[in-house]
Parts: sequence; C-alpha cells; structure tokens
Amino acid sequence: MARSGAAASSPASVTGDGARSDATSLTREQKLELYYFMRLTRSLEERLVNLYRQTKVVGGLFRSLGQEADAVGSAYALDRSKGDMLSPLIRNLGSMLVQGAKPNEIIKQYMAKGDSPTRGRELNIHYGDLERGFIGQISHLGDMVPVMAGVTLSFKMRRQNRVGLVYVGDGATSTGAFHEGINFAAVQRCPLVVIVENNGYAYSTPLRKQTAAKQLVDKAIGYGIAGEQADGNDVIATYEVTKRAVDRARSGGGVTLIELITYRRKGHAEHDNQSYVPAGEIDRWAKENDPIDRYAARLNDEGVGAPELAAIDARVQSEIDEATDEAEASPMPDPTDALVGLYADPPAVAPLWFRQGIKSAVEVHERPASWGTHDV
Amino acid sequence: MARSGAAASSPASVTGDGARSDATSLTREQKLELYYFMRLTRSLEERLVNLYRQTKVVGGLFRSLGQEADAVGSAYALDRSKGDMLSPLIRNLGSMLVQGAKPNEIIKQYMAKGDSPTRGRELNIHYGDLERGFIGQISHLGDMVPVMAGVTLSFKMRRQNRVGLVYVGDGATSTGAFHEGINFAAVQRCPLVVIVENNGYAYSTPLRKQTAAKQLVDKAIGYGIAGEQADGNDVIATYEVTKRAVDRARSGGGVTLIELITYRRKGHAEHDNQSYVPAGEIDRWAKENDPIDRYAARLNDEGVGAPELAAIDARVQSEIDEATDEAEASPMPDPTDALVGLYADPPAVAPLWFRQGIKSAVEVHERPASWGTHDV
Amino acid sequence: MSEITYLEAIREALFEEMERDANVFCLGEDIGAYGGAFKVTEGLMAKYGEERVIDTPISEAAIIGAAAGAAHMGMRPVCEMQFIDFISTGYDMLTNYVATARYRAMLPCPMVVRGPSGGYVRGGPFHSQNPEAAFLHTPGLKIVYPATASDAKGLLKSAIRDDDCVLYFEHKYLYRRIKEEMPSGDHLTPIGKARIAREGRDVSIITYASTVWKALEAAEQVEKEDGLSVEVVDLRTLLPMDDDAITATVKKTNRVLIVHEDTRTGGVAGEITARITENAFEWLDAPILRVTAADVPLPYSPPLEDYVLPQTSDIVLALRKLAAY
Amino acid sequence: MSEITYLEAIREALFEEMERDANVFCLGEDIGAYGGAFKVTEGLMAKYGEERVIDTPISEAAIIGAAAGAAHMGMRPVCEMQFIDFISTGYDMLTNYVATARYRAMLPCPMVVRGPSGGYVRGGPFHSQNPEAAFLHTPGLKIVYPATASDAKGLLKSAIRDDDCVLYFEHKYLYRRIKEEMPSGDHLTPIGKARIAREGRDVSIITYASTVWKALEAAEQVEKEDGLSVEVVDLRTLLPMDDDAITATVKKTNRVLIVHEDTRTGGVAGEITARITENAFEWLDAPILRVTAADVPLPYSPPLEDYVLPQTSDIVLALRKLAAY
Ligand SMILES: Cc1ncc(C[n+]2csc(CCOP(=O)(O)OP(=O)(O)O)c2C)c(N)n1
Ligand SMILES: Cc1ncc(C[n+]2csc(CCOP(=O)(O)OP(=O)(O)O)c2C)c(N)n1
Ligand SMILES: [Mg+2]
Ligand SMILES: [Mg+2]
Repeated sequence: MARSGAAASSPASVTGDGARSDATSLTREQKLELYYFMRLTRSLEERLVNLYRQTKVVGGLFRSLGQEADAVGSAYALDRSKGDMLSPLIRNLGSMLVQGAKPNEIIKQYMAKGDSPTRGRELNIHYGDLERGFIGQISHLGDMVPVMAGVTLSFKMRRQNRVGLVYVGDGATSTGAFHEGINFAAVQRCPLVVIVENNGYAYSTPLRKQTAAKQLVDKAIGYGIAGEQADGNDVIATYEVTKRAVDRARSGGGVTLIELITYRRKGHAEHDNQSYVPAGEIDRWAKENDPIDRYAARLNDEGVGAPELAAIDARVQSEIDEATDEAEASPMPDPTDALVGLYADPPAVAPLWFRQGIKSAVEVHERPASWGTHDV
Repeated sequence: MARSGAAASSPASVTGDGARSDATSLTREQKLELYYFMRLTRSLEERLVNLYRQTKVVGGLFRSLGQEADAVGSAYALDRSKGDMLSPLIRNLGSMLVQGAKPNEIIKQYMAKGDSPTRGRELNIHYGDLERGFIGQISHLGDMVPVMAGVTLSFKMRRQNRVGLVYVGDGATSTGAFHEGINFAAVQRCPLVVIVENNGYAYSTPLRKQTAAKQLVDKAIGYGIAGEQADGNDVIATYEVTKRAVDRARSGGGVTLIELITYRRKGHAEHDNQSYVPAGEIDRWAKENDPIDRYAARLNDEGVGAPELAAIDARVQSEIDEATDEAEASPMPDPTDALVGLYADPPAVAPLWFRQGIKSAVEVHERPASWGTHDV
Repeated sequence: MSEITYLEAIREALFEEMERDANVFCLGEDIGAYGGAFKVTEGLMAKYGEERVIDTPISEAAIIGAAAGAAHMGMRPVCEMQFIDFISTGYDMLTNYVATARYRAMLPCPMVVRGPSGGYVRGGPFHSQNPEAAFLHTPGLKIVYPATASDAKGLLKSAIRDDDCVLYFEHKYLYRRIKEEMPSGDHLTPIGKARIAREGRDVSIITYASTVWKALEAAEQVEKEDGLSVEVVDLRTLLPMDDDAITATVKKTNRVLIVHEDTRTGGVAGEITARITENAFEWLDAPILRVTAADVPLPYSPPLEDYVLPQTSDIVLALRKLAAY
Repeated sequence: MSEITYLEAIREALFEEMERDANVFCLGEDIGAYGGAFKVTEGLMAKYGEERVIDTPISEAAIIGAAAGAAHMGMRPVCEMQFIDFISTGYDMLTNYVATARYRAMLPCPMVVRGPSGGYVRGGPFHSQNPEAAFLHTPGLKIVYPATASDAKGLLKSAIRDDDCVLYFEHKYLYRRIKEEMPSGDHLTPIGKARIAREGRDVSIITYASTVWKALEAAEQVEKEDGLSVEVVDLRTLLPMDDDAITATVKKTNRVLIVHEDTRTGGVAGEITARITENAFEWLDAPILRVTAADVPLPYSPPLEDYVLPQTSDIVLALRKLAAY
C-alpha cells in the first residue's frame, strides 16, 4: 500500500500513540452504525452519479469514494447530544450524514430544488443547519477555519461544554485563512479539532507541490498545539484519534491538528479524468485499501455475518430510493425567491425597475454546454 | 537575562549548531564595519529623535534600539557583490544601511522631502532601491514574504547565483501572507532566508498572545525547511547563523527560517509609552544585553582599543551631521508631483477639472494634532 | 451634560452596548491593556475583562472570520481593524463569507467591523484609506460612516444591534477635532437615513464623513461671498443608500455637487450619480459634479497630500460653477 | 485561417507571448500537467516545462505577491486564478502592494492576473463573480474584459507586454460559445480603447464582456420590431476608461443605456454615468438607465440565476423606454 501505513511512522512531533485500530470502546451497535453511514455515503454518491448522467444534477458532482471512513469516523467522535458542531468540506458528505443531514436534502441540493436546504442558492453539499450542528461552507478554501475558531470561541466564552471540528484538505493547508484561523484558535485555546484530510491531491496537484513538509501533522508544533496522525481509511482508528482530540478539547486542552491519511480515488469532480495520476495508483488503493471492504472484513472477523451487513445495505438502498423520489418530485424554486433573505431587515430586496411585476426572467432554461465542467 | 539565552535551548527541530558566537571567519576590518553599522543605526535614530522633538519629522518615528545587532549582523551575511537582495521592515534601518542606504536618505524620508527616495510619497524607511538590493516594504505585515519568494524565484529561474532575505516580526508570523509566502518559497526551493525577529512584542501584544508555539523556529518543520535560532543581540552569532542560511540558499538548499531572539526596548513608535511592559524588563535588557555594549566588550577582549571605537563613533557623528544638514536644506516636494509616475504609461495622471492650472492645494500646511500618534 | 469628542462618543457607545448586552464583545489588535492604537477602547478591558476584550494575533482574516463564527452562535462581536487599511486582508472573508451567510445558508451574522479611516493626517498610502467603495459593491453588507460625534455614537450602537454585518468607518481626522453634547438616553441613529447638515435652496452638496465639514465651510463661504444658499446632505449610511433624501435634495435645488475624500474613479460618487439620473433626471438643471481625491495612492508629504485630497477651496470653486451654470 | 474559440484565443496568446519573450511565465493552481480547470493552459507545460508553467500551492496571495516580486526583477508573470472569485484572497496584495509599487517605490510591476469570470453557467455565488468593480477603485491597476475571441487574444498579448499590472477577466460563458478567425500577424488590441460593436443612431448601449452579446441580440430585436437603430459600445478596457468613445456615442444618440452582468450598486455603471454627466450632460435627452444584476449573491438554481442576471428581454424593455422618452 502506497501511503496508508503512514500512521506507523510516528514522527517526533506527533503526540498520542498513533493508530490503535484494535482498541476501541465502541459498542457493537455503534460499530454497525459506522458501517451504515459509510455505506450510505457511498451509495448516495452512486445514486448522484446516476442522476448526474441523466443530466438531473445542476453543476459539478463531487465524490468521496475511498474517503468514507475518514469522514464518518471523525464526525462520529463528536457528541451531538452536547451540541458539538462541525464544518464539512466537499469530501465530507459522510460527516454531514453522521451529523444528521438527510439524503433527500443532498439530492435536492444537487438538483437545485426550491425546497432544498439552501432553496437553490448554493450548490452540492454547501449547506448547514445550526440546530443539527453543521455549518455551510463557502468555496474559498481555508475560510471555515477562522469561522470555526469563532464558533468554538463562543463555546468557551459561554462556558458551554461543546466542541467544534473543522475539515481542511491537504491543499487547503496552504491558504492564509487556514494559518490565521488555526493560530487564532491555538492562542485562545478554543475547543477545536482541525482535521487535515490528506488524500494525496488538491485537484490535480500532488502533495509535494503543495508543501515541502514531510507530513502535514508537522505543522502542529508550529502552532503549539497537539498533533496526531492516523490511517484515514481505518474507520475505527479515525474515530479513536478524533475522539481523543474531542476529549482534549472538551476538557480545556485546546486545539488538536489531526492528519488523516487517505486517498481520493475519483477525480476532483466528476468531469476530471485523472490523467495526472500515476498508472496503477488508483487501482492499488481500490484493491488494497478500500475503507468499506476493510471495515466489512474487520466486522466479519468480529462476528458480524454477511447477512447482517447485507440487510444494512438494503436499508440504505431503500432510503436512497425514497429520498430520490422525494427530491425528483420537488419543485424548482420560485424565481423571485432570489430577492428574499439577504438581510434580516429588509426581508427582501426590491425588484429592479425593469423587472417590476415580472415573475420569471426567461421561459425556458438553457443548459449551458459548460455545465458539469466546473468545480466547487 | 530574560530571554537572551534561548539560543542555547536547541529544540529538536532546529538544525545547525546554534549560537557559535566565538567562531567566526570575519576579518578584523569586517568586525569593525559591523560595529560601525550598529553605531550608525543607533546614532542616526537618536538624531531622528531630536528632529522629531523639534517637530521636523512628519508622522511617527520608529526605533530599533536594542535590535541593532539583529539587523546589522543578518544583512551583513548577504553578498552585495553577487546581487543579493533584502526586504527590510520597520526595525531594519541597520539592515538597510548595510545594504547601502544613506543617512541623508533616511532623514529626508522622515522629513517628507521632495528629493527623498520616494519623493515624499511614502513615510519613514519605507523605500527601496533595486540597484542596491533592497525593496520598499508596505505597511501590511507579511506581504513582503510572497514578494521575496517571487524575487528569489526569478533568481532560480534565471540560474543567477543570488540570494534573498526577508524579515518578519514575531507578530507578522500570524499573517496569512507570511504563511502563503514561505510555503510557496519552500515548495519552489527558492534561495530565500526568512528572518523572524522575535523582539517579544508586536506593538503592545506579547508573544504568548500572538502564538501558542514554544518558539517560533518550530514553524520551520511544518514548511519542510531548515530552521535555526540564535541570539539576535549577538552580532557575530546573528551573522554566522544567517551566513549559513545564505550559503544553504545559494547552494540550492532552499529556504531557512531563522528565529533571532532580541528585545524591543522602545515602544512600537515614539508615541508609545510602553505601559504594558512589566516593570524592570526594559532596564534589564538595557543593562545586561545591549548589543552594542556587548559587542564593544568583545572587541575590547579581542584587542580593539577604546580609542579605535571612539574614532568610529566620531566618524558616525560627522556623517550624521552632514546628512542632517543636507536633509534640512532639501526642498519639500512640488505638489503636482503627486500626479506623476503611477503608471509607466501615461507618465502622469491628468489633474482633476477643479485643479486645472492650480499648482498647490493649500497655502499653509496645517499640522494636525494627531501627527506622531499613528504607526506604520 | 458636557461635550465629548467623536472618539469619546465611539468609546461611550462601546461601553454602553457591552453593558447592555453580555453577547457583545470586542476583538482586535492591541485593544486590551493598551486600549487600541488610538485609545478608542481604553478602559474597556479593565471593566469587562480579557474574555470580552480580546487582543488578537495580527490576522485580520481570522478576526473577521472568528467574529462571524461567534455571531452565528448569537454573540455580537465588534472587530477593530487597527487601521481600516488592513481590512483589505479580510476582504475575502467579508465579501464572500460574511456578506452571503444569511442568504446562502440562513446563518445570522450580526457583527461590526470598525476602524480608523481617512486621511488629512500625513498617514501615507497605508494609513489613510477610505475603503467604503470597495464594499459598496457587496450585497449583504451595510456601511456607515459618521461625520459627527453624536452620529458616531448613535450609529455604532445601531450597528451593534443590527442583525447583519455593519462596516463602521470612523474618521481619524475627526477623532479629537470635533466635540458635541450627546443626546440623552439610549441614543440610536437609524441606519439607512441621511441627515440634512445644512438647509439650502440653490445647490446641494451630497457627502459624508470628513468632507461634510469641508462642505459646510465652503457653504458658509459662498453664502457670505456670493449669497448662495447651499444644502449639505450628510449620507451617514452608504449602504443601503438613502434614495429618498438624495432625491428630495435634488428636487429642491436642481444642482448637485458630490464630494468625497476617496479617489474619484470607482468611488461612491458614481453610484450616487447613477441613482440621481435614474430617479430625478428631469429635475437637474446642471451636470452633477464631483469633487474627490485624485486617482493616486495617497502620498504622505504635506504638499502632496494636500494636493491630492479635496480641499474647501475646491468645493467653493465647484459650487460657483454649478450656481453659474 | 480557421476560426477559434474565445478560450483557444487566450491559449494562443499565451503560447505566442511565451515564445516571444523568455521572461514570460505562468503560475497558478493546476495549470501545468492538468492544463487548468478550464484547460486554458493545456499544452503549455509540455512545451515550456515546469519552470515556466508553475503549479502552485492553493495560495492566491502568494501567487500574486510572488508574481510581483518576479516582475520587479524583469520577469513577466501571468497568474491564473482558478476561478476569478478567488482573486478576493489576493485583494490586499493587489490593491496595496502591486497597484502602488511604481508610485511609492519606483518598482516596475509588469504582470497579468487572469481567470474565468462571470455567470450564466449555474456556478453559484463563488464561481460566477465579476470582480471588476472591486478593482476599478484602485489607481495603479489596469482592467480589461474582452467580449470577442480576437479581443481575448489581442488584449492578453497587450496585457502581457504592458509595463504595469493588468487584471484580465475572461468570461467563462464565452469560452467555447463564440468563435472567430484571428487577425493575422502579431495581433494586439490596444488597452484603453473601446470598440463600436454595432453602429446606431437612436440609443447607445455601453457595455462589456458577456452582455455585449445580449446587447447585440436586443439591438437586433428592436431594430426588427421597432425600427430602432441601436449603437453598442464594447468598452473592452474598464481602467483606464475610454472617455472619448463614451462621450462620442452619447453625443451621437443622446440616449444611453448601461448594461452589465455584475450587481447594480457600486457596479461599473455608476462610474460611467458620472463621467457622462460630467462630460456630456447637455447632450442627454433622457435619463441614463442601467440594466444590471439584482443586488444579491448570485444563486445557482437556474430559475434564480436567470432571474438575477440581466437578460436580453430586459435590455429590449429598457431600449424601448429610452426611445420613447
Ligand atoms: C482559495 C481557493 N482557491 C482555489 C480554489 C479552487 N479549488 C477548489 S477545490 C481545490 C482543491 C482542493 O484540494 P484539497 O484541499 O486537498 O481538498 P480535496 O479536494 O482533495 O478534498 C481547489 C484548488 C478554492 N476553492 N479556494
Ligand atoms: C496586516 C497588518 N495588520 C496590522 C498592522 C498594524 N501594525 C503595524 S506594526 C504592528 C506590530 C508588528 O509587530 P511585529 O511583527 O512583532 O514587529 P515589530 O514591530 O515588533 O518589529 C501592527 C499590529 C499592519 N501593519 N499590518
Ligand atoms: Mg486533497
Ligand atoms: Mg515584534
């Protein structure tokens, strides 16, 4: 395996005891729930691919194939009953599902429906819900780090027992916003976990063109925070390393930077043909290090039979079918809804003079040739 | 001494062999030149204080008292004959003098004269000269790091044997620009030396409110570059550590981050009363760790007699007197020069309609009460 | 009650709002023990502690982003930019994250970003900026820029209570130069409403911030010397713009001069002009004129700064030209 | 010669300029082996190598800052923003460092920042922006925004040769939708000169970029249906603005409609309006009207995006209103 063993390298600056895939306090039920969320993530994305090919998706489609363990395992370490919050990125569909996002919301978002969580304003999984504890990202990479520094600063100021988690990709670690945000949180000892999902690429850019650091976890010491690295394709290891960081944050120990080693098996978005990837690399990860295969094997070893997993798979399928039906039947937004909700006051922007009384701008929506050729 | 011994702590991530104040290949002549530049820096600033008190300085006045060794020793490690370049900050008057800046230029800048290097456009030591190899900074902290990454990238692309040096304060390490710039240079293995002048404060903010890192040199490993720390109040140690980094850069070894431990004995600018500084701290540094006193003692030990140093002091004084006379006699800028030189083409902006044919906007220049109360 | 300066009025607003609402907190560089580069926040940390008056690292993007995050959770952060010129490093955070939060993600973002703005103080190109035009173009933000001490107080208090992000620019030339007795009680200046700084019949000057004072000076001069009656409208809020007040003054005098300290091209005057020609074209008896800074970075040497920035004499010249048209 | 698309024209300009001048190099995210998010730089790295076609980390401020540093030393960098929306994170670097370099420190800064701009492609609020107004306000920059394939090529070549920083916005909706035969030889479009895209007598439309095409469509429609003769001026360069061309068309038709895709308040139309009332007020027979996007972040769902962005039918309506005035 190319890089999945990185957790074992245990650099000087990494605290904790690295991957402990075997030791976990999770119950059997919780373990099956992890499986459920990973399967749901993958199958839901597969459904989106179908819809995309039917040209029912508006805009690009983003996959987290091969990264489901990283997303699900880390989010699972948060305590929803305590009001923990997370800020997902484009590969964190799994994290959002754990936090309570619903498949029909995701499909509606991708189909730009009027009753999608953003009412058709923002694309793909860019949405949030303060109640359920996740915050809608913007495209500008790194920007969510300062925002989550502020979210968790408010936890601290209000003496709340809550923790926040923010994801960044290997590429996003190069942004100024990442740096300013993590440093701010470190100084304030905010209860924040920063997960760097090192999936080897930022769009087409391999890690070595993104940073000269040997490993991204090496950045922790420069911020004076705890740093850990784990195998992001091992859902239990991911859960455990995140859980330690969440506990540390909750008990006043401040920020942890976790580097999860994983691999992006699909292109940046569906249109990307991955011509820049060395031959064989993707296959190797698919064959030797698929997080769901690995986890199913492990569960099997632990006595969970194939029929039990198949039952979960079936449940996932029917949930997705139902969600798809609901999403497809949903209406597109009302054009003039575009004017609503920019400010608390006034509640809507007035239509421009040439649109007074006009309800929609064009009768038929052209589908530009470039649809699907652009990214988040 | 509060923090001057930091060089001895030799953290795991620091390469090289720390402070080697005793071992140096500098000649006697060069050593005296170091003394000259440190003395020139201090005396020139003292002259500026006089001019400031006479309200002849326009705007704030910035001191590097106690940091002369850091500025002079590091800049001295560049090779001007090879076309090395540096980007100074507000505490780097000494670095600029080493690189060829002239006292009369500095005084003219502070007096906003028409024949100052920026013709009255920019304040204090914010100016540069490509010929002599220094680049005019802007106020926005951190921004010079990407710029120097680009300067040194051009050295690399053109197979030139040149090196660049950029200064940042402890405070400026928190900026996104610093992070993006140093990372960019690290990946490109630019021939760049980044000197972090850790003088304990950013304006009124002590280091612990700026970063949670134990030491700033710990940031090096996160960028995959060499890191060294040295006693910035020891001019020889500063020279040596910088020289190693310059040699590394010139021989293709890429970026080095050097943390120089020093102390800002004056306020952020002349108006700052340093009320936030713990009692006794400044005195302690002044008494126990003045870089010029320390260096004079060392030279004395090495056989340089007091008369020889006094002669240098006298030479410095007469150079400054001459420079002051020249600067005082210089004209203020011609008002309409404000319209010249924004673009290469057109060479000047046209005057606005209400100023056609008008040569100056007001007859008498009011001196606002807030002069001197603002910073760079 | 006694008079207080523009700067003291800002400070008073901060004290009152922090006292009134425990969710209000301040963050910025050197605002704590030091009291800020201009001492606006002096005494605040002593009273409200380090947790509600936060000295931050030098990172404007983080200051603004963290404020947004805290605002989502119900806090009411007030960010200080040490000089407003440094807001440029938070430009992305403000225009992309903050301004769109409610619209794209139903995230409330009640926060204020404030800082010393403007020139006439020999501050040079990076300590004299007027960034209002750079943000006028961003739906989702509100922008206020007070010219008087009572508006400085009233607008800041309104801004802190506003449920969206308000950029509050305070003019450093006015900090200690103007004084006023504060209206009694819980003084709020409404956001979005202009103020008639001087009534007049012959020509209108539309302006804001420092140049309100220059406009008033010029108005007085031409009244004395030319017998002209000049109306001066102080916009106070730039976004949303008070179209009613603008249209009303145009209909009254039929001659308009727009004055701002900021550079000319792409400045706020353009937007005002466009609104006037749309809303009151037929009432115009003369071209709309602009007196603004010249289109260069602001140089620091006194003769240069004076030449670049608009002066009272320029306004006088423009008023005469308009009156004679 | 055969026709090439707007996108191919940009690529052709890059190849020609890199061939002509060894100081020209490109830097940006994924522009190398991958050829860029839209494949504008496809083939460039294969031909000129990794040193002259640099895949950078995700750091727009560093890309722009490094370009400036290299430009000081005589290089001619061309920066790609993967989407122009990300230029916001380099806003400080551009407006404070780059734009002032020559003026404050005699530092030459010949560089280009380019990237896919604009909407009509369901890109949502962060992949559809038109940032021209945010920079119009910065003396020291130049801004071009071509509408045709030949201008796309000619302006990029001129921008690369310009001795100052040029922001080059390329409209992604036009990338593959328009084609044109390139003028032969070393084709340069002058910076600062507008283009008459269509001659007319009754009303002038002043516009640029994508809406040039909508303006032409509308012009044709009202010619057919109403017998109106509409002149369409494609500004091409926004900074410096071609006052001569603007004044000339106003004096010819006496009725002006300004159209841009960008949001209304603080958009470029305001500046154009101000210049017209200053330079040609007496020639106006009707108010200057604006057709622009509504003042909201651009939503992504088709019915919403279509509603927010200006459409041909809006221009038709405005032309009729102006003609009837
Ligand atoms: C500031 C900024 N610059 C550029 C982009 C364009 N962009 C979108 S995703 C991406 C690559 C992200 O890579 P990484 O952070 O590793 O996340 P991954 O997609 O691998 O999960 C880029 C360059 C962006 N969104 N934001
Ligand atoms: C981006 C930015 N934010 C704020 C400032 C205001 N400012 C000027 S100097 C300074 C403190 C700098 O501290 P440090 O980097 O440690 O340098 P020192 O003055 O100690 O040498 C601050 C906050 C600035 N110049 N740039
Ligand atoms: Mg990645
Ligand atoms: Mg410092």
